[in-house]
Amino acid sequence: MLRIRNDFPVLHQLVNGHPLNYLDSGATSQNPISVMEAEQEYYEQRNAAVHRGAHTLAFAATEVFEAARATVATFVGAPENSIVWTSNATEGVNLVSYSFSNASLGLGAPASARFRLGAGDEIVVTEMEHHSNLIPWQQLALRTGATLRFIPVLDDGTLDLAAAAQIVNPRTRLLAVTHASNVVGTINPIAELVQLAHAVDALVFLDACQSVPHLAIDLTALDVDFAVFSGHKMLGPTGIGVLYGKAELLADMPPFLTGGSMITTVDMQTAEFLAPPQRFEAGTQRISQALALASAVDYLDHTGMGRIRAREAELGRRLVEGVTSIPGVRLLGPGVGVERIGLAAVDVAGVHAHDVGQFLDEAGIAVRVGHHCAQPLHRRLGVTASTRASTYLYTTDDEVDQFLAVLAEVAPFFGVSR
Amino acid sequence: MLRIRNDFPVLHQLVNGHPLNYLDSGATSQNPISVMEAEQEYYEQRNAAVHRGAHTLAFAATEVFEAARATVATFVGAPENSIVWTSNATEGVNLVSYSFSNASLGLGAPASARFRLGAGDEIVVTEMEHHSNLIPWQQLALRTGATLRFIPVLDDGTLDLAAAAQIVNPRTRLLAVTHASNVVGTINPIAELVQLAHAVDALVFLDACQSVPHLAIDLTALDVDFAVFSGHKMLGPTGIGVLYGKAELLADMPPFLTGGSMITTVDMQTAEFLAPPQRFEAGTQRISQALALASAVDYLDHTGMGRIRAREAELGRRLVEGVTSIPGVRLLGPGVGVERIGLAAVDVAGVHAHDVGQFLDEAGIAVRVGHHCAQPLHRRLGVTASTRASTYLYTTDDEVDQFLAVLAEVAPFFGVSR
Amino acid sequence: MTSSAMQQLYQQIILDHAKSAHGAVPELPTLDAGSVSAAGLRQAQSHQVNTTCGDEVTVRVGLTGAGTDAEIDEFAWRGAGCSISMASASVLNDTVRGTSVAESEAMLNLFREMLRSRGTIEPDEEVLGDAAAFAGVSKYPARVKCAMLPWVAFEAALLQLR
Amino acid sequence: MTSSAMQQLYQQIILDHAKSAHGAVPELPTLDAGSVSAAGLRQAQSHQVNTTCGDEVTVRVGLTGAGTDAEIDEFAWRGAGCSISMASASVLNDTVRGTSVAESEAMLNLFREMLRSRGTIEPDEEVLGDAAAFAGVSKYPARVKCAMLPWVAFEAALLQLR
Ligand SMILES: Cc1ncc(COP(=O)(O)O)c(C=O)c1O
Ligand SMILES: Cc1ncc(COP(=O)(O)O)c(C=O)c1O
Repeated sequence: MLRIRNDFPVLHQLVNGHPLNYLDSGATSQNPISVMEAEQEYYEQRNAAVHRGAHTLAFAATEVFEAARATVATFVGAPENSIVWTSNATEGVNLVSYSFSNASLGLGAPASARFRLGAGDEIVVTEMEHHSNLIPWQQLALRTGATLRFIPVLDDGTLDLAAAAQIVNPRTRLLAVTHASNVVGTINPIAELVQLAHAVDALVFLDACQSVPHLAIDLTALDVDFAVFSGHKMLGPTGIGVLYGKAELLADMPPFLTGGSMITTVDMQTAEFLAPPQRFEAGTQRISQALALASAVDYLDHTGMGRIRAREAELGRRLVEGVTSIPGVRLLGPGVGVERIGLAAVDVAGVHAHDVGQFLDEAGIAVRVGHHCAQPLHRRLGVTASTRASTYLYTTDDEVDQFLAVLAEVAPFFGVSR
Repeated sequence: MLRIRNDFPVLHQLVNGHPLNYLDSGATSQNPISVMEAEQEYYEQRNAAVHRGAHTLAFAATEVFEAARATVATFVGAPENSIVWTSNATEGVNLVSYSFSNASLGLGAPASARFRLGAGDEIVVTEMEHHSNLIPWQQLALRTGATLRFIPVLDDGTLDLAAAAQIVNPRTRLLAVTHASNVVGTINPIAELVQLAHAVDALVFLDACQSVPHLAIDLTALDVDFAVFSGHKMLGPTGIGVLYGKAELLADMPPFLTGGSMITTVDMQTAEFLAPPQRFEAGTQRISQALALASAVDYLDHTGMGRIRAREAELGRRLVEGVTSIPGVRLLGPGVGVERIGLAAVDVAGVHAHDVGQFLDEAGIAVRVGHHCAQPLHRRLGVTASTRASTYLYTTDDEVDQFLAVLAEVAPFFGVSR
Repeated sequence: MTSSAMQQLYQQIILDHAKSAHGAVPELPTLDAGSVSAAGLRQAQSHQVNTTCGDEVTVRVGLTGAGTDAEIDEFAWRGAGCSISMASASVLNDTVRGTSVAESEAMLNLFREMLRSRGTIEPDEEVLGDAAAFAGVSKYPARVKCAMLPWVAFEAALLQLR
Repeated sequence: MTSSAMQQLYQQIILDHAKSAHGAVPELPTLDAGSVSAAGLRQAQSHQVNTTCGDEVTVRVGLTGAGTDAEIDEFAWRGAGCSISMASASVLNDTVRGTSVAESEAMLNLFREMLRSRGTIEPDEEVLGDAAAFAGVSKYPARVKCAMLPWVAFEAALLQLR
């Protein structure tokens, strides 16, 4: 643990006179030195445009850029040509949403017709989605005339699977669902949902933002059709994300962003496009960010995703046991005994989340307060905002314990007695 | 000059046994140490999610992120709320193209109706555009039924302004044009084109990729409606670009990418969106890249854009005089006497550009060969590919001279006699 | 643990206002432009959101008379948010209800100045009343927005009645 | 300046082939699947592009007979590109025209192996003929694609006739 913590310089600072207790890795994680060095090394040694240049530097840059793709692909059990770089997970969702719109307009090769949506077609999401895996589908429905339906959340914060079996039906074209919730921390039964969707020939779009950083994932085995995740949540830099798509699907999809480096032949009126993944990577790419993400993946691999998952389950348990034993603190989502990633969101009765966060911050504890980009889920659970502590491989037991101790002081300070 | 070169570690390496002579800054520029340090400092000190967190680190990150926007805005003479972060210039073009599509579908606030396009409307581009400022407009035309027209290029590689005055007409809704050409190196008469377009109430979209890094730019004074440029061409990192849009236009435009951090209220079926620029910045942003770009801007500012422009004009002259005096070498675009940015693209009679590039690379000279993402312009000038040398503030006279000397050996080596 | 900094930020006056907020109403239906109340007051209303945390406040004002001499004879607000923003709305109610537009704008400027001072302005309690309790907020730049939220809504509502 | 490395890459044989390319034709209109030539040959054609530099080659083959014994009795190509890719197409013409599918595929494998060897495979000139001149290319990984381009097109065309 000490070894790990030494790799993260940002953790060694004082905030308001207290050692930083960073419990906001669910929002964004910290970078180890090796990741920063990978990026700097690139700019010091071989920075050049990729897939465009023929000189020595450009060739070297292209090689490491594609090697980074291979590293990330292997990490999630995917073939290289199924990995598309994006700026963040959000852009990956939009990519598929807009590509389907374009197909619906009749753009792309004839094979793109399979992605056409229109009145009568249904897109299914869940009530626990992050806005990034919800609004792009709302917009796709608006653009195409398809209907958006959703799988409701039960009182305990888990998906209503009985309802899901009714809601997914032969009109369903796509089911978009998160792997692990960024609010209630639970891991959804993806295999079961994939079976439901594939039984009616619907595609499955997985939001893997909170799973890829924390669990060992094999996207091929999961058999989802698409998945997205973000580099900045898995020890990587900002500005890079990944869209996974089954190669045979990507091959038939019309492009989303268009411009340089994704074409074969262009004249003034028309353009022909490259095969995936280049078809979806317009303009100069996030080269140094891709290398840095590959370096982050190496770090995770080296630490061991099995070990990370076990460690985080332990931290999650400690959090849940702790918060549920504080009077007046309500845990969102299922309690002790249900496996979760290392995060917990709570409501402190009578104290607004922003005030809770301020109180914790004063003690050097960084947590997220608000709706965590999941307004519908908060509404469903009867709160407008919550306070979320989220851990990662560098989080210590002591940090969790300090959080719990300070959280227990919140209600007394704000004069809430129960 | 020595001081400047010492700031760029990448320049101090051997390629094929020769000191690297990097003449490919038109594709991507190199980063000074200060830019790399700005990024590393962020990850070591205050990495956190912006516009989402309330804790100390998150607030500090948000402050530096918005300060970076202000720095870049000032650099191009624009108000802060007119600056939207993108991944690269290409994405900025697509942002406007898709936002207009969405407006054409009736999405967005009622005020977005002013951006609706349909049959009978015309979009005008030029024959010298980079694919990134061409294909997104082709696609917009395809999506909306509008017609794409173009201003032709004359034999000398400049725009046919007489034709432009005919082509821009009351049906024109948008004129997309590059400020400086990445192939022929000329600076287009933007003021004149803006006048033409605004006289018929058409919007002007400026591709400033090759101008913002090399000239002092005041977008407000230029009076263009939109502009894009890329960080990696102006001493910044990959993965960050800028869209400028007049604030009153952005305010009326529907969003492009949707998801987290760009909304006010979300329920399962609908979402309401924030004001610009946040409306157009979905998901976790390129935070460290924005800071690094601001640091690059500081470097440019400190060096002085006037000085850079003068220096590059000098290098451009040296290049043009040099290449035009080599037998069998044809310069694309206007010759000596016409102001240009510091680049020159040439055709060596009888030798394919790829072979020219290889020959130069063997001597440590990095140039770009191919169509430079401008197939229509190359076709117009009667070549399929060319060899481009492009300079920046760190380029020396000696480097230009070495390039010229080796270029002169190309035809003899390949046995082309004239 | 509960440092004196926390106690300076969350002064008892603030916690009290947050707990029993003055002038808060459960509903404020949207208002058409140019509305006039049954009592003949010229009314306007503004809704403001703090996008970082989702806090929101709607403020309604009703004026008698015109210009900067007009009197604020109606004031009501509703909102959801942290104790700073809710207390600030309550204090705003106490501060501006019954004053003239000119007086209330003067108060708003004083309040804003104090909050932006990063702790350098010592508030005059004589002038600011309970609003002086927000001086501690100025040392927390991230919370200045919270305290300003209702005042910004108030300012925007007044602007509509210019 | 013109190092020996350059001379190894651009061997005279390559420059000569590039200058007077064998088997090149000015036009190759697209071919329908299952085309048969006037002379009764089963024809196929493939167009390949090197996306880094824009080089392109189209290769057409016509076979007599079936299976791997079938003979390559028609061979034609057109293209635009660097001297490596153009010379390679010319050498391909000389190498496979008139051979059996099995023989040509064996050559293709040898050629590919040599190019991928990063300079470690010493080519057998007896077997490879002029194609051996491309051994120098294997030390330039960025150019391997250029040399392979026509061969890949050839391979793809044959595949259609399986
Ligand atoms: C004139 C011009 N426009 C657009 C672009 C595209 O920039 P980017 O690839 O960074 O999006 C470039 C550079 O490649 C360019 O030179
Ligand atoms: C479950 C989930 N989905 C999507 C996202 C969006 O990721 P990004 O903002 O990196 O695009 C996040 C994180 O904010 C998340 O936690």
